[in-house]
Amino acid sequence: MVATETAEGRILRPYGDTTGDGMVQVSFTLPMPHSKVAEGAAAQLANKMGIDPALVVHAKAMGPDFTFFVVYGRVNHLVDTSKVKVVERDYPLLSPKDINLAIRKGLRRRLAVVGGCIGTDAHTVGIDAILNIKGFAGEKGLEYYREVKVVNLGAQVSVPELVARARQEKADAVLVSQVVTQRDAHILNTKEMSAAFREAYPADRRPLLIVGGPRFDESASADLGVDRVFGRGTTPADVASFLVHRLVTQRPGRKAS
Amino acid sequence: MVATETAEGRILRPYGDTTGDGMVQVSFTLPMPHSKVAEGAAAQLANKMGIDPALVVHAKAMGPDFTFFVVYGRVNHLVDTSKVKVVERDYPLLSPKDINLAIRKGLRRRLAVVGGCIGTDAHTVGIDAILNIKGFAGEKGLEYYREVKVVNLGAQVSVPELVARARQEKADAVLVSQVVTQRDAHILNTKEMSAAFREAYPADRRPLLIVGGPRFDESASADLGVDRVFGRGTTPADVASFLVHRLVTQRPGRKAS
Amino acid sequence: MKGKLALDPAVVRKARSLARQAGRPIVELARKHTTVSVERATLRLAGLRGADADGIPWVNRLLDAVTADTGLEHGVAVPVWDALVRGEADDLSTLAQKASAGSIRFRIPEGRDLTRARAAARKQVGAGVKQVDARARERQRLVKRYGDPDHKPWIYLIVATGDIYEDIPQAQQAAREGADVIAVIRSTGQSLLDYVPEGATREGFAGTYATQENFRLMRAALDESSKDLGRYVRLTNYASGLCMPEIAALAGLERLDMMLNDSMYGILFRDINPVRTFVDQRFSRQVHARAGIIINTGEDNYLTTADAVEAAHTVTVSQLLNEYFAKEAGLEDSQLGLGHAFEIDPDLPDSFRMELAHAMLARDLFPKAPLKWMPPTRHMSGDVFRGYLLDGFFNLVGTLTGQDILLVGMMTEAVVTPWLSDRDLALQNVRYVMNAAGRLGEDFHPAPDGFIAQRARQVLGESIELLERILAHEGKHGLLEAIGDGTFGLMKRPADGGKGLDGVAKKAPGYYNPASEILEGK
Amino acid sequence: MKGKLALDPAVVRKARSLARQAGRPIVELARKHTTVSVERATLRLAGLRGADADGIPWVNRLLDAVTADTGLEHGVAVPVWDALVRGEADDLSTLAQKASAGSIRFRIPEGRDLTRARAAARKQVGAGVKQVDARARERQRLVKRYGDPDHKPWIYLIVATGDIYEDIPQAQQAAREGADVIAVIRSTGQSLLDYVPEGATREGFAGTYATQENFRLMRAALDESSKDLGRYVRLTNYASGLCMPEIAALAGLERLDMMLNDSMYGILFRDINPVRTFVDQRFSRQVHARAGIIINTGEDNYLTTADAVEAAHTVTVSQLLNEYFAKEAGLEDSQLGLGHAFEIDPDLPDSFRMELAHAMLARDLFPKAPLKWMPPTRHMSGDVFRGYLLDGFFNLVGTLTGQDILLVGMMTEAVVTPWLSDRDLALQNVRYVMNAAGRLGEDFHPAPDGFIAQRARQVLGESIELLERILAHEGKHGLLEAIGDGTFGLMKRPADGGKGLDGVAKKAPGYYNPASEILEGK
Ligand code: B12
Ligand code: B12
Ligand SMILES: Cc1ncc(COP(=O)(O)O)c(C=O)c1O
Ligand SMILES: Cc1ncc(COP(=O)(O)O)c(C=O)c1O
Repeated sequence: MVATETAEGRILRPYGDTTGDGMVQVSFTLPMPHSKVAEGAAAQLANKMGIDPALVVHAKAMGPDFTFFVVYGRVNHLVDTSKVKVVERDYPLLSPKDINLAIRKGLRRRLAVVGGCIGTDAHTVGIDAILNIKGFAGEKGLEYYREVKVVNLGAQVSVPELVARARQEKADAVLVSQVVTQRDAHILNTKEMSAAFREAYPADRRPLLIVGGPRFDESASADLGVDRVFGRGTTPADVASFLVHRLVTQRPGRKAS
Repeated sequence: MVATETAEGRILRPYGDTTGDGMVQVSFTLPMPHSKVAEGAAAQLANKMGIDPALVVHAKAMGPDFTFFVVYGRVNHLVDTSKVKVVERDYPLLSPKDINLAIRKGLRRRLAVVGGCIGTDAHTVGIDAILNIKGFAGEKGLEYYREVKVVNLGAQVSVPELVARARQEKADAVLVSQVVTQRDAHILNTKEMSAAFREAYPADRRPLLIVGGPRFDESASADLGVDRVFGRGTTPADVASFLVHRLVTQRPGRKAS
Repeated sequence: MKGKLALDPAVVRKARSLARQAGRPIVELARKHTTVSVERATLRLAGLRGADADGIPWVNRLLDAVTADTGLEHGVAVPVWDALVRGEADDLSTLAQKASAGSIRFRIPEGRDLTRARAAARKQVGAGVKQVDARARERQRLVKRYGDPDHKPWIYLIVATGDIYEDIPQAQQAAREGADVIAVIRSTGQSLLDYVPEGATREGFAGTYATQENFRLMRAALDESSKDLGRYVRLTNYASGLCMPEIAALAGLERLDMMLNDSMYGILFRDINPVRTFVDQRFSRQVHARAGIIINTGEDNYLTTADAVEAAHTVTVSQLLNEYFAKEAGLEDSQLGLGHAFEIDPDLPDSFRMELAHAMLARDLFPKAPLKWMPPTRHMSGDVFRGYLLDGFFNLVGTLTGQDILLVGMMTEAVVTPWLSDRDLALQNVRYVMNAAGRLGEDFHPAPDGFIAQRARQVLGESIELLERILAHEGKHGLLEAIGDGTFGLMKRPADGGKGLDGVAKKAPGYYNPASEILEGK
Repeated sequence: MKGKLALDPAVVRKARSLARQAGRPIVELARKHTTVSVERATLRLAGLRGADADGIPWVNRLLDAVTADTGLEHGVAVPVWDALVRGEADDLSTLAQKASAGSIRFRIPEGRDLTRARAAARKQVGAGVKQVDARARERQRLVKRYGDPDHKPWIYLIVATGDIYEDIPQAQQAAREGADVIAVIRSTGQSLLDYVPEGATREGFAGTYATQENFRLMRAALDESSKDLGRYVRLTNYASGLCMPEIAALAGLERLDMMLNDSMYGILFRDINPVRTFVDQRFSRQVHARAGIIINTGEDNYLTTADAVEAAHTVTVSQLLNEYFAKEAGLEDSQLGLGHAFEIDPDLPDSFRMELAHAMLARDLFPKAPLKWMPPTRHMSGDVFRGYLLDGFFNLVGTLTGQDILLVGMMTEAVVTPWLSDRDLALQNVRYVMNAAGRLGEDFHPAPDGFIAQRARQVLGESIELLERILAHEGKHGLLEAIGDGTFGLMKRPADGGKGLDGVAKKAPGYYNPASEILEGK
């Protein structure tokens, strides 16, 4: 399995059954009736994706207007791992004990967190996995941390409602979940939410804004106007450790109110 | 399902669940351990294929050295059906009756066909489907045509053997099947075969060379040095009609020997 | 008919009577209350359609005006038809427009005025109910003409593009490929709207709005398909939410064939006020009963948040309660599409056999009900190949255990709302399993005391315990209190909390609703 | 042990005795002949290794020299060891080199020379057989140490890159993912080579050459894996072809665990001369028996060319013949990996239940044999999703009917030789089915006269008819004539046609082969 090792990374090709063969599988539908031309069109698309030769191994008419294709072939692109940008955890992963300790020592009060699903999204399993005692993947949720006060607003919370509750609870952080992504609902809702908080708070008092969901791009926080984005498979400890890191360890100048 | 209709063809995008959404599914393996970087690398490859945004929806470690990925996303290429090149049947499809008639009238003798699988390929089902009485897809094979004499040499025929038999039978056409494509075996064997026939015959007496198999590119005949390539789903009538078209209807100048 | 599990009839009887005891007080409660949606549904049956410039339906504008003057507790019928009889307007929509312009005062008449108002109301609402009856007869005619599917389970397929004009070709394509029932999923959030949107819509999120016009368009398209295919293709939508009664009325008027309608879904999964929900579901089910619509209950939802093995008995309890409430509202066994789902963690040893046990339990408990069998969702992942396999084994359970309605699973469950090709592949999967293994049931005989039979008995036993715990709650509505302290799906839903409580009123003496009167056959 | 189908023991006995009658004359024939490969295998057992500059193995060079002088009919042992005893060379390979340089004359000695030559030959060949014994004991030790799989069926997986150095990591990865048996598929065409290539190879087509060195490398790699995994991972290769006896010898010497070895595959599917094949398969199976190797027969191949429903009985007949020939050659029941496959057109109604019927028939006919259950291939298509589903149902039949060795199907069967990811997905498929439904067999009881039982009986009946047709052929070797006129798979294979006939000789009086002598325990 040798692949060009460079200082910064490696140059790779996809692997079918031999190093460097570059093989991939693709499937898609074209909005046209099945015919030889349609199969040619499928091959053309595969070619444009960089697959050459492209084998159209399956073509099935789906009614008079659509055809489904499966294509196999060798893609001629190279993967350069040195060019990959990922959001690696840039803070220490702490145990519940250390987290409670850090908050008690550093904040001298409980850390207040308000969370929920905004917009019309009713998928609470994700946010509950982070907030509720029950937790996720064997880890207890934030409610379990003595020094963290959790207010879980549940599903379909409106943004104004969320802001109001954040004020009332003097929230240090606001945790929002978005699971439905059709028509970029998750992006639009998140931007609306972050804008509302910037509206409602002076910059130095705005609670930390955290958004999560299975289909978020973790590198998009700036664009979304939030402080952090968490994706698939996040665990409560990831989140708790981040909270301590940003709200306690590298605490901004302001005094705890 | 409207799509830009132009005189020559249509401009289309793949269809997920909405016209123009351009959605496709891709899967492949990268020769690297599973990690956030690996998922980033998968997204990078998808981007290079023109998929943006690319959702890496599944990543599974396959041992320490490989990771399998499933990616969904919107591909930004357009399909232009006017640019599709396909080998459409450029000859009339005849009934067995007409075929026998045409040969008797036009050739005044039986048309001789020699066929087999060359090289180490032992997949005879395909060639048998074309040649044997049993046939394919409800159509009888060439043996069924009174005016066609079929010699089926079966599997793993060497090229010299094939040439010799072709001479001996005064073959009008030679039909070769290639099913195994690993390491381009089918291409190499076919080129060797066509070269040998050009060697052995004066140009004007060379039998018609036909090759077939599920993984051939039907537009590659020139490159392969054969007169026609038949792919997936060919039926005996396709082939018989082609033989009549080339050997009887538009018969080259030479007199029937 | 004795089921394969040979359940003890005494135990089954006990489970049913416990459900009856738990449900009866709730029915009493529902009888004593009305809601804004019940009253608006009455206006819709009376024929009031359309919306104002801001898209607020006239039924909402009119009801608001009425309640401002006379409150909700008397019902909308008497004040409205009193006004009409008084000649404030010559039809309902004019009245609605004038009323929302503030130019009408409503009152509760007495004596002969009251009698006249009631008579007028009953007449006009009765006409609406007759329309519902006509649509039901129409269904019978079409089913007779085009025929029912020649197989069980019926194949139930979802479309959810958000745009009714994309939904239609996809639904027709699905029907062509073998779907017997098409469900148009609603846009997220509609269930929390306290009004029903108007007109054809193209901008739903992860679903398409349920509107009378969308119902009409899709039903017409599927009538076309039924004609082409020589098989009556059924249409499903969702009643659940704050507008259950109204949507039920619209479904009846537009000849939908099935409606998602669960007695507790709104409470547990949408945090809608329990009293509101129980009142609304009762009225909506009375309308469904009249319209010959098959309801689909939502037990699958429990298993998306709770573990499918630990919580298996909550499904059974919910089925028993749904059955009781449904029959009380006048639905026949043949209209009870009780739900359950294939949601056990596939990595558990014997998970497939446990699924069989659960599916057979439902089958044997409700032999005459058209059970709705729902596919894996929470354990589906981005590995679409594995997902396609799981759906195949889900289909196998469906055929092996004689389910009636099979909601077709999609390999992209964890990724996107279904693509056209996902649906095509999914139907191919169902066809293979039904055709190749459809009659395997003949060869399938779990031992009387084997793993499967024991598991089924265990779940039934746990269901009885849960029902007993519910009845153990003091307070005159055991079930309400039970819901209040999180007996179901760990969600605490107090009777005085949740959305839509302000739309509930205790009926005043002399409350009158012609629709209820007719539907209850008085 | 009585099977689930409750077959009539008398009918089963009849089928077996017909197979015996058909096979016995063939064994007689095999006893009377030898082949170049049998003789070369003898030299390999005696320790002759390596090849000349052009890659022609020394066993071939030496045998050619010998036959040039004394012909094949006396066997190679006497002339060769006579030469050695005469001091023409001090070891076999020197002798081989000299011989191929033409500097040695071989003869058939007599009297004491003959006795000495025989004794020397028997001594040296015996040493080789002892090595085979040692490898067999080694296997027993390792199996004891690392243990056998804790489940049935054993999971059998193919690698086929053509390059032994790509095969190895893929095989180890497959083992890690749960494969119990690894098969390295051969390059196309090797079965028609009349010699065994030498050394490690990297250039096979759609498979990797079977060479002693490749055997050694892969077995060593899998010993490593067995150690890491604490589970003995078995290795399979192919004996079939013109070199059956030699490859069998190499497999024994390198501790392979299973070998594809069918009594008629070479004849029918590779057009190898029937006599050559029958002689070779008998010798090769005697070697396998000694080596404790499980043979895998090739009944699956019939169904790739013939229809799996119409030709189901040809599979059964072939299994009965393979059983007879195998036992005659000294193999135990526990070494009979009789083959069958899931190849019925999936679009046929009840296709899945027919597969069950066929699989149960094999199970009940051969209760003690480690049956090899093979996946769908000809009805696989480019629709890899459908393929993945079919493989899941194939796996289900495997567990439901108690198969012993399950050849894992690949979703890309119709597309490419398996990719690394195909194998990983395929194993996940098997794991799901075995874990989730592994014990479903308990609940599976086809009615005594139901569809499944009847289908099984029908196939058994047709098998008996076919065996009777075979015996009806006049000529003293009914089976040979039957093969000659196309009774099997419609392929006519006359006894005097086919490849490798020139490598067959009728044994002369005084023919001597120490290997056969030892293997037949004389
Ligand atoms: C369970 C479920 C439901 C349940 C939800 C119950 C509940 N109370 O949550 C019910 C049945 C109610 C439901 C309903 C619907 N659902 Co739903 N549902 C799912 C399902 C099966 C599983 C989701 C889940 O629970 N995952 C498990 C959790 C733990 O994972 P997670 O959410 O990703 O969370 C993790 C991370 O993302 C992260 N995270 C998530 N949020 C946050 C927040 C913060 C602050 C942080 C730090 C981290 C974090 O941490 C979590 C732990 O690692 C998915 C399909 C699937 N298999 O994924 C569909 C799915 C999400 N649903 C879908 C849809 C469309 C709907 C409906 C809109 C359908 C309809 N029209 O009726 C409805 C309406 C719901 C609504 N209004 O939003 C679609 C969404 C499509 C899309 N991408 O837009 C999916 C993908 C199914 C599909 N293919 O159609 N659904
Ligand atoms: C049946 C089969 C076998 C049988 C063959 C029996 C026989 N006598 O033919 C057996 C079991 C012997 C076999 C063996 C092997 N097989 Co095989 N086999 C298949 C299988 C399952 C089906 C092929 C088939 O019969 N198709 C049906 C026919 C009708 O279709 P067709 O060949 O495409 O022919 C049509 C058209 O292509 C066209 N056509 C074809 N030829 C010609 C010729 C002319 C002149 C014309 C006009 C038209 C034409 O017309 C036909 C009718 O429409 C495929 C997998 C699959 N499902 O496709 C693997 C497959 C072809 N085999 C494969 C392999 C690797 C092998 C082996 C080499 C494996 C091994 N190492 O042991 C061996 C060795 C065989 C050899 N030496 O070549 C691979 C090839 C991979 C690749 N692309 O290179 C495949 C794809 C399976 C896989 N995924 O590994 N195989
Ligand atoms: C009974 C029932 N009603 C309604 C819905 C739809 O949910 P929503 O309230 O988001 O429309 C579901 C979802 O599965 C359901 O099961
Ligand atoms: C018994 C047997 N031997 C050998 C082979 C391999 O074929 P080949 O002769 O091409 O190596 C097969 C293929 O399936 C087989 O079944």
